[in-house]
Amino acid sequence: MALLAAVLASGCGRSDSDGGVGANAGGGEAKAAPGITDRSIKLGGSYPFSGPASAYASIALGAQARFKAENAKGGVDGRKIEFVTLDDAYEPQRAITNVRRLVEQDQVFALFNTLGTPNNLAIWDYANQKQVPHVYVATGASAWGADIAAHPYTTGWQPDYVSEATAYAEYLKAEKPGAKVAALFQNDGFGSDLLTGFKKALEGSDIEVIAEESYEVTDPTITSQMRKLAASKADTFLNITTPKFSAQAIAAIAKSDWKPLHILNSVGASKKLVLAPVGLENAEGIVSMTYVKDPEDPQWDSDPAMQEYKAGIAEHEPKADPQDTFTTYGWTAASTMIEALKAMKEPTREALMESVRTMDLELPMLLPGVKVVMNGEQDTYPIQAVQIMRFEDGNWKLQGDVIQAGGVE
Amino acid sequence: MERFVETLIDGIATGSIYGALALALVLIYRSTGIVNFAQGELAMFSTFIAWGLVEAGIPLGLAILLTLAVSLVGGMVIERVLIRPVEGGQELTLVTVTLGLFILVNGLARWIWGSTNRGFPSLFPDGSANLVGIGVAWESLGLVAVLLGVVGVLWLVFQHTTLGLAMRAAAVDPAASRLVGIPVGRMLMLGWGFAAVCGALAGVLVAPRLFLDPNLMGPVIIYSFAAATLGGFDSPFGAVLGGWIIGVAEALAGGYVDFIGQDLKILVPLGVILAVLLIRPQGLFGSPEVARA
Amino acid sequence: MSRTRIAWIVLLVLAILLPFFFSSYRVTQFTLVLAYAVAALGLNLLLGYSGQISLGHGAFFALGAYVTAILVAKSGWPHLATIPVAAAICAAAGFAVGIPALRLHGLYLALVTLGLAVATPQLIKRFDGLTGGTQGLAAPSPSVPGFLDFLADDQWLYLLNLAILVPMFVLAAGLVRGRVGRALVTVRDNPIAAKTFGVDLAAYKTRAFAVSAAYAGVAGSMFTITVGFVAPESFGFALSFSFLAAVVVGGLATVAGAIFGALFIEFVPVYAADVNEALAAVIYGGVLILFMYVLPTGVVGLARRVRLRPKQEGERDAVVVDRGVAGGGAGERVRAQ
Amino acid sequence: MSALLEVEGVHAGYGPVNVLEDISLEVGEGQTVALLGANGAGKTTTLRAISGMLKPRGRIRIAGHDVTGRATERIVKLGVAHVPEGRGTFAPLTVEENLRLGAYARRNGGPDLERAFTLFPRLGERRHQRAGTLSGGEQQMLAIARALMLQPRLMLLDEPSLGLAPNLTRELFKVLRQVKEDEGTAMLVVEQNANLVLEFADAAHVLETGRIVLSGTADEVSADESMRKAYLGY
Repeated sequence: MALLAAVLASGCGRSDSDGGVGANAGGGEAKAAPGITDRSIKLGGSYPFSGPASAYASIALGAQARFKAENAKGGVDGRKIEFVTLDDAYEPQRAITNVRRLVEQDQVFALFNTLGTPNNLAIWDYANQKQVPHVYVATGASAWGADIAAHPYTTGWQPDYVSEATAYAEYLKAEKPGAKVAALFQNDGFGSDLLTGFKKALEGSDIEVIAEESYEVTDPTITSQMRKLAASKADTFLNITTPKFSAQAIAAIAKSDWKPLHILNSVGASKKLVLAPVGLENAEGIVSMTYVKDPEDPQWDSDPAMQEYKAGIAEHEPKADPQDTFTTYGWTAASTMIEALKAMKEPTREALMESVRTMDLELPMLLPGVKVVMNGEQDTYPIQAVQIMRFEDGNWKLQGDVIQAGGVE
Repeated sequence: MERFVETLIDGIATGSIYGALALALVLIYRSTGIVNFAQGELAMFSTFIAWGLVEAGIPLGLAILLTLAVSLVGGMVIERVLIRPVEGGQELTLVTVTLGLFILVNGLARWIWGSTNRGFPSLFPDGSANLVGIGVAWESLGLVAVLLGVVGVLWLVFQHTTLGLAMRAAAVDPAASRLVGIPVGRMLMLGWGFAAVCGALAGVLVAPRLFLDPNLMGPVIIYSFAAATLGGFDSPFGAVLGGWIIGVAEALAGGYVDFIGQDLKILVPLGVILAVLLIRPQGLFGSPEVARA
Repeated sequence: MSRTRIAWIVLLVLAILLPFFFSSYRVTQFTLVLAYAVAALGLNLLLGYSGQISLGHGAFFALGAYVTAILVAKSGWPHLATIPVAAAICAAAGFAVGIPALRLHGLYLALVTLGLAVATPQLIKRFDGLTGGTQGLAAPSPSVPGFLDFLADDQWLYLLNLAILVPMFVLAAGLVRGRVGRALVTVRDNPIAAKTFGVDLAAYKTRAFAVSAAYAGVAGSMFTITVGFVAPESFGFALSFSFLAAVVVGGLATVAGAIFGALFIEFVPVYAADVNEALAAVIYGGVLILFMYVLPTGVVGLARRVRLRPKQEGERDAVVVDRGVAGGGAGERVRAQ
Repeated sequence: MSALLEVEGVHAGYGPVNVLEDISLEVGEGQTVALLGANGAGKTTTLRAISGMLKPRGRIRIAGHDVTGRATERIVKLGVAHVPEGRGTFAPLTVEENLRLGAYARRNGGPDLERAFTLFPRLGERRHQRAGTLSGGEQQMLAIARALMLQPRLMLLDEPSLGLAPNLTRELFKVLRQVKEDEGTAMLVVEQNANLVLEFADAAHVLETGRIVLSGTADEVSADESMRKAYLGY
């Protein structure tokens, strides 16, 4: 008991308390923040390396390869980037312990590209209390715009699902007025964001959603959903699914008499992961959207950025598949991070946030015309421009111009 | 009416997927007395092997036969190496080992083949047969036919061969089995081997529809457990019928009862099982538990 | 004082001191361990003492977690006040599940309860008005009270959870040693004899289910207090399997085993990922299997075997536990003794 | 010519607990030997050691083969049928299936079900019934009938009369006597009912806390003063 009293009397007995993150950084002094020295920058990420969502692990590999490639060129202003990634199995509680560990033990300078909507919602309060940058989160949820005042350290990266949905709605208004839409959506934050965004963007038009069916990621098949949607006789099918279910849905349509205009969300639009397994002939005419260059599109074969990407993956993360669009995603997000780090005026977390929030640049792996733009404090969505594409003759073909989807405000 | 019949057929097609893996569960339960939570993952792993062989240019039929052979040996090796050390211990120790095996095999498949989605060629032709005016995919018909074939073979083996009788005995009472001269260890190995073969068959049959990734059987096995439970867990035919009942109940609920909807349709088979078990605690075709002195 | 009691007190003192010697993220992990330990204890009461199996305790855990989250986030209740509510609601739910469970045995009960675990995330999403659905629900953790302001957040949450855990363990220890515990063991080992001694089997079994579910519910509340955020993704059926693994790893029919089991399920996956990210699952699965070879009766089982070595009880113990588990159900493997 | 079963200096037990201390006994071809003793004396353990259910130290020979530590199923192949205490029938299997299993390790010929049904007509009436649904007496009959399916050279019988009504017990021993006479099957019988077994046995051993304290022909053992008091009750 005496020991106990002694420890309590001394206040906080542990030796490695907090590493000066909360209290010190809160002062906003210009002195160097944790995780950054003249020769190194430490970043942290939490990804599902195990468990059912582990297909997303390619994102971490893509990002890791990009950072290694940058280090091979000398790093950011002479600082080598170390990207520490931890496995959370897509469970929010593990994301929380991971992030605490990254911040407190590994003393990362910033959290980069932590993956998953629920996981990021679970950690964003902590990150913002500790004033640790929590940037370019790997989720398209619209939630990041909901409470910017309380979460100034959090930003998205990819076009949010509402922006994506808006692009599809605009496409339909232009190409198929009066369309009757049947929608299949995953029953989670991603699915409901996209579907709600889509319906909102259709308001006031003559297009309507006449049937909608949900599925769970734990469902073995979507046979019954597809049957019901086909029975609706809709002329347009909005397919809001993750790769495995995207493939099942395309296969189901190929086998049925129902031949609607098929709009497939970008998560499921990978030629390699989805279309090839079903058979490319069954994918003809599908419409989707993108904002990055497709590694399988021959038009980019001689593009220097694409060549650099493929060489970078082969050299630095040979286990990653360059054709996997998640790898491309990770690589491109990491490129954005590198630009943000380069633009920092001083090595502090505040300076990083400022650089992130005032960014306006084109990245070579993004489609021409798609820019990373942040308009200061009230903006949390860096990429909001997308381009519609259509699957023709065995390849995605970009359609029309880049659409500036306003996103949610 | 046509839509009703279609829904019914969908239900049977989906139920056959559940039934296929349920057969493997029933098989291992009958021949080793355990519930193998890793059965689905072993089936997934076998399917990846078949996929690898097909990718290597081996014709599908031969690739499947090779896979079944590899699975037989693999199942036996797993029993000998991983299960034998805890054989005869507490029931839950064994269950926990199969949970560990579940995690391990799934992780191994992700490590070897990654988590990406793959197409798997079908044994059956595309297109559908016309049954009383309604198109039924050849694939579904093929799956049903294979399932019934497997049920028949299992019935013959278990009920009408000495080997099958000895396997059942070894599962029921290992000590007494040894006393009549049954090499119990070998029977258990065979049980794992046969179940792995059955699972591999389920895997290659359902992969064309579900697409192949390490999560191939994760969602299926829950329904397969339900199917096996409904059928009585030691009856192969019960497992298949259980699969159909669940598939149809689910399809009807998802298709017709809007209040339940697609998200809660899983509760329907659960309700059916509960109702059946409350009336017949041993399932539809299970043997009643006989108290031992 | 008995040696066991001294051991428990030393353990408690160590547990109180623990947050002062570990970094904040470790303390957070230990805080989760406390929650898992209470859940594992609840499951062990059911499994180890009344011989009924449940693969659905994740559902009760989720229910408790959401009761706390909803009352805190939507009605502004103080966190601690929600715990009795969570316990009561989960006890009622457990009682309700316990009634049909009377008719089901072994394997069949396991699989029906598994269904409960599988349906949990969907049910959470369906009642999204209340639960926040797929977006989850934030219920910020309680902040450090003024008079304890020398504690950091994580230390405070840890000690708060410890303060919840201790009475739960004391209560459980009392339960299993007292009349109720003896009745439960009789129900497990020899239901027919129990009946002839006038033990009301049905009443004990359903009550065991209710108590066990209440423990899981309290554990869920502790989880919400710790994490401050609930989402359907936290309550998949893998959670129920983890609880089962925790019980077996810790040792069936033991009170102390729950703590070892909870440590195992929280830390082994994390360490496995440290060894090799890509092979984390392979390592975790392998360790779990190896653990069963080395300690088939769990950590506490080992401790007991060591203590009982000279006597014959060791043998007997194992046999009794063996029968208790399957509960005489259809899943039971009859082994000649 | 050595005896069919030779047990020499056997020690055995469960885990760290030793039950048998230096047991030696023999059973000749066609001979019936009784093992007597109080509960816990080690009678059942002796049978288990012989049939390989326990790993003993010492030496056990059957028909000249050293079987010490050999697996049970291989010992059974030598023609040893062990009817364990509590019968060890397969409750979920039918009577007929139980009997077929009895012949599993037989070296020649298929199962001779009709013979079993002649010896035990009750079993014939119930051949398609599950063993678990039989009465205690019927299950005991089944266990013995199943052991006979092996056409064993040596039967190990553990408390065959346990829990049987007196008339059933008599019927059972009648069958055993018939088997012994017709087929010359050797038997090692553990029995509480010493009177009954001594009438029928050729030789007997008395066990006390794991040791043999008295051996002799059945008549000698019956005549022993202390034995009479302790086990025969007169």
